[in-house]
Amino acid sequence: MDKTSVQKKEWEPKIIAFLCNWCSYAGADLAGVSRFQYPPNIRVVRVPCSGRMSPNILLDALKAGADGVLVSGCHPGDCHYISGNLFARRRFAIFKSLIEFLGIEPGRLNFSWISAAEGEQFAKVVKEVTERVRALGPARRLVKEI
Amino acid sequence: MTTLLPNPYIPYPARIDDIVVETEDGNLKTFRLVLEDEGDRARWSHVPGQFAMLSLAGVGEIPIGIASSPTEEGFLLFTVFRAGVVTTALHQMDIGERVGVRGPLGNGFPVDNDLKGKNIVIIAGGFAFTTLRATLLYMLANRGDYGKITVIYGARTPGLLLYRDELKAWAERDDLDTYITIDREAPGWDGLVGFVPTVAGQVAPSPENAAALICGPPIMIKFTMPPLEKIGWTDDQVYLSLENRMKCGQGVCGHCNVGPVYVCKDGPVFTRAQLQGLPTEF
Amino acid sequence: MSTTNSTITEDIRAKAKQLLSSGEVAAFLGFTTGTLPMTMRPFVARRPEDAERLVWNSFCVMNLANYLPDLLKSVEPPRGPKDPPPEGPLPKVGVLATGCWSRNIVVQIQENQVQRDRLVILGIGSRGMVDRKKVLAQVDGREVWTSEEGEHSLVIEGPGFKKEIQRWDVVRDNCQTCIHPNPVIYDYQVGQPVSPREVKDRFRQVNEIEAMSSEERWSWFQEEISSCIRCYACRNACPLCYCPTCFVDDSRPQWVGKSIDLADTSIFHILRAYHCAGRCTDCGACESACPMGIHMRLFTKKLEKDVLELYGTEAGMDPDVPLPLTTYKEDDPQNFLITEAVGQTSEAGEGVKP
Amino acid sequence: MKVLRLDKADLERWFVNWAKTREVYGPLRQSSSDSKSISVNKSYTDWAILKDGKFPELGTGLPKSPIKKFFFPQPETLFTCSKRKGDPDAFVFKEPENRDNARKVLVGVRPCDARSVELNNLPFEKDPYFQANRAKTAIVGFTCRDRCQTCFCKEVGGSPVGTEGMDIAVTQLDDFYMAEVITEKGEELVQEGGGASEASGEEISRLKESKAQVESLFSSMSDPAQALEAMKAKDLFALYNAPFWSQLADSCINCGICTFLCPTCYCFDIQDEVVKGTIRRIRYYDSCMFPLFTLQASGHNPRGQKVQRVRNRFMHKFKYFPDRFGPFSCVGCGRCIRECPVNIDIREVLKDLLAVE
Repeated sequence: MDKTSVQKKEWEPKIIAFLCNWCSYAGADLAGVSRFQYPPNIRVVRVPCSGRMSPNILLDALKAGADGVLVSGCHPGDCHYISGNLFARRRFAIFKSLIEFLGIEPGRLNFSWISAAEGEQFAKVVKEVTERVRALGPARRLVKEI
Repeated sequence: MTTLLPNPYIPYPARIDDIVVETEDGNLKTFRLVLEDEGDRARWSHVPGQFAMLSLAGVGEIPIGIASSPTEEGFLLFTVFRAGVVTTALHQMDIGERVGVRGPLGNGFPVDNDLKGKNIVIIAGGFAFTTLRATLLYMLANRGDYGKITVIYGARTPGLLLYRDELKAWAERDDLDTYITIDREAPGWDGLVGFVPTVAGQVAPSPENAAALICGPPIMIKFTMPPLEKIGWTDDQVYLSLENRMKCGQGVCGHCNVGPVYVCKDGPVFTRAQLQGLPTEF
Repeated sequence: MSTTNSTITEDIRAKAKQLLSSGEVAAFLGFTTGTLPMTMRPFVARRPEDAERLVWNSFCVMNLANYLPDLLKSVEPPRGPKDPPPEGPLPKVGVLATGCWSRNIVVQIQENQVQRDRLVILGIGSRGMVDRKKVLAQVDGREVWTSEEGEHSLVIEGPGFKKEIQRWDVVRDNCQTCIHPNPVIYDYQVGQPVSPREVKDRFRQVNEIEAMSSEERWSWFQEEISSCIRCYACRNACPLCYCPTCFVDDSRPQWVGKSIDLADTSIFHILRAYHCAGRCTDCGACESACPMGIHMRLFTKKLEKDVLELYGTEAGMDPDVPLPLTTYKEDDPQNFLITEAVGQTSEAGEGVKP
Repeated sequence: MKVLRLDKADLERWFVNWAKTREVYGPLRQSSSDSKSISVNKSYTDWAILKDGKFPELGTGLPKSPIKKFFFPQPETLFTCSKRKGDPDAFVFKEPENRDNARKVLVGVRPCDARSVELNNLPFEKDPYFQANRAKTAIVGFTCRDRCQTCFCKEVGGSPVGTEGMDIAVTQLDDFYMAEVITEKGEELVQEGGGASEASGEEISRLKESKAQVESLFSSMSDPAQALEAMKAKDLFALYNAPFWSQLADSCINCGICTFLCPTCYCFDIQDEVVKGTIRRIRYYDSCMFPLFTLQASGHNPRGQKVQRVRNRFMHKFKYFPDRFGPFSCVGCGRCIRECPVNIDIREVLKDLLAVE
């Protein structure tokens, strides 16, 4: 019991955030510039568009040991490529539902729309995701060990 | 392990000692490797035409022909074309970094038996010249063992020729006939122009007591044969080197089989006569 | 005794023979009897006399649509990779199609894998195919030496037993919950259309799993795939899987490890299923092909359910309705977003909420 | 050779005693679903640890998978190495320290599966991993009493009562068992198992009779020696260009079931895996059915067409392998026939090959 609680104290969730170049990445930037506090648990990967996010990449992050994943793009209607996020929305909805059906904890995989103006919202989402993942504990399922 | 068998899968650690960018497009580099362990260096012994597995821990292994002659001691040369995962990773490596070498594997050219005393014609196209370089150097080091040596080598452009300094030096030797050609006229090139098969037809090496060693793209080999056949060359005089996908290098894993033979173990060098007896799965 | 299946067999043979003799088709794709009971072999008739070998019964579990892209290529005049296609119409292929297979053909047409005008489709209303594994489970995995199919029953014989089984009891799960047994596109109808069955809850199995906790679902998933030998029969039996390079074969980057590590096998099955989202017709070929008895059909069934609930479409019902993941609506549901949970800030109003 | 007479209780005691120092495996029925709506799909036996002297389930038919995984595991870790900066041994492969060194006993191995180990030993003769696995694994075979539907062991040179590859061969005679102790490893097992009596002369003749009787069930199968000689004498190209290959390819879906479940298919691939700073080089099953098997980095594929791949599997088993090593690379277990989703039947292929002029 003691042992696990000690481990839990040491463990900090590692969250990979895939942010679209045009909105969410700029939103993260704004959060920084505006000094909105958010947990330091995310590692940002900038992607051209949320529509670029293939489930292969999301699973790869989980397999490599990420405790959580966040994908964020422009709000519907704001996509730099007109409809990238609208296609992505269908894919994410289906994919998230599928992997939760197969037993991945809800909360490991998170999606959001954050615009370039929503620095505060970005901080809020990162906080929320971090808390969710923290509550779940370290990722075990899908993590490859040898 | 509870067995005393030697492990044929273990690569010898080696350091990259030097890297030469061979071609203008940067897609071919020659890596000079030095085996780290003195015992490995002492044990190493190969025949021109053999290959080795270059092993990048964490990336994978690939079979590459050994470009250095056994007469060049203390190092091994591998000229590598950037094509797949491992070769790309290798191209990104620097001098001093560690790789693994597993080999030598395969049969090699019969330089010490069937080819001895013969007139030798080396025909190569593009970056398939590597093991033939090894062969040529070996023969030049043992010049008395062979008759006339003719080298016909071509590439698309002057910038795509391998070992350009050596080509110049060979051209100046009088115990060796070299014909270096490029596919199309290019500024600054005053040598031969024309495809390898055409040049081979013009040179018309005599089949008398001779053997031809041909390495190059399949299309070149296909068109080089008719002019040679026309002047009397037979299939058992022609040596080719195959390049199938390989994994184990021991003739077990099944990837490189051409009918009943394993390219990695029974080859890669075959006479054309031998290949006629096999399915064309190469 | 003449049964529905024997009548259909006669009709298929006659039609195939006619199509092949008249030269209307270059090849006809159907089934012939296998060397084991309850096992059928997909078969290509290329000469009129081959048509006599075509057979129809309750064991035609492989989806013939799976063979179409390759078969169509094989009947084209040979040409090099850079040569232009020959002038004039290309040879046609005849094929049998039940409800789900015809829907897969529709998907293939939508995805430009086959051309409708190169197919002559013989439509058959499916009475449901029998699951060999269910039959074997009824006799504790003993061997079945012979099987005889009647109209509504099967008589099987093996070491020390002879047993009559009600056909419907051993019909595959996907067929038992199928509501589209009749082909959606065809050129000729063989046999009578099947009257649509009343299916109480086609997603019963999915619902049962959804009711479990996340933990339980994970152990169920792991238990299912733990016997996977990564033979890829599920993928290769699937008419949707035609990528020139499958994601499992990608090496740059390599998405999935190649041996039987459970994490890798999980990712393989998740992605294989996901790739079928909005395209799968629940034909059950993957599960029928699986030598290890994995219920991978349930993974795709879940997708079918979600797509129907979220976007209101079913795969391959209509060539003019785009596949759900190739299109979108402005007001698609998005309650899966975490932003829905934390609330939106002021200016983000445009995102239409469900 | 020592022959023992055993009761079932003796065998069970053997299993218990062996389990004290070894892992004892046998065919067991796989777990089944207890769900209401999800049907039972795993009504087969497969290799599992026999706990508490549990008796292996040996009905007619074979366990789902062959025993090759005990000798040629899926995957085998060849080497590991670190990629830590500053480690002088970084990127130097070493044989793994945590190898599975447990000794194993496989109980209830049928003659075809036992023979497969001998056949695989031909290509793997100098393979340190295969040999190490073989050294730590003992085979307690059970001879057949019935003929499975898809069995053709005798046609390819095996026997339903053969003992090739076994350390101990057990034969059931009505209500008791006879054990032939074949190798030193087998003798060691008998010592550890304890308490079995030597068979009487009468019992030994009953064993012989029983074996002869079983063998007679298989008398309709053609003569293996003749088939082998015939195949070796045949012209490679006549076989290679036979017309039936394209018909087989028409049905084949090019999955890996036949090769992965085949006891004598041994093709493999080697790959490096990197997980959290550790590199391991593994060897795992590959199949000549897959297009990737022969694909070169240049994009050229010597066996790019399905028909070439289908042909390769059978030509390897019936022509290439015998020409190189002697016997067919097939034990006639019939797994590929039973499991093939499109009913490609290797017996038909062999017949077709033998009919090629």
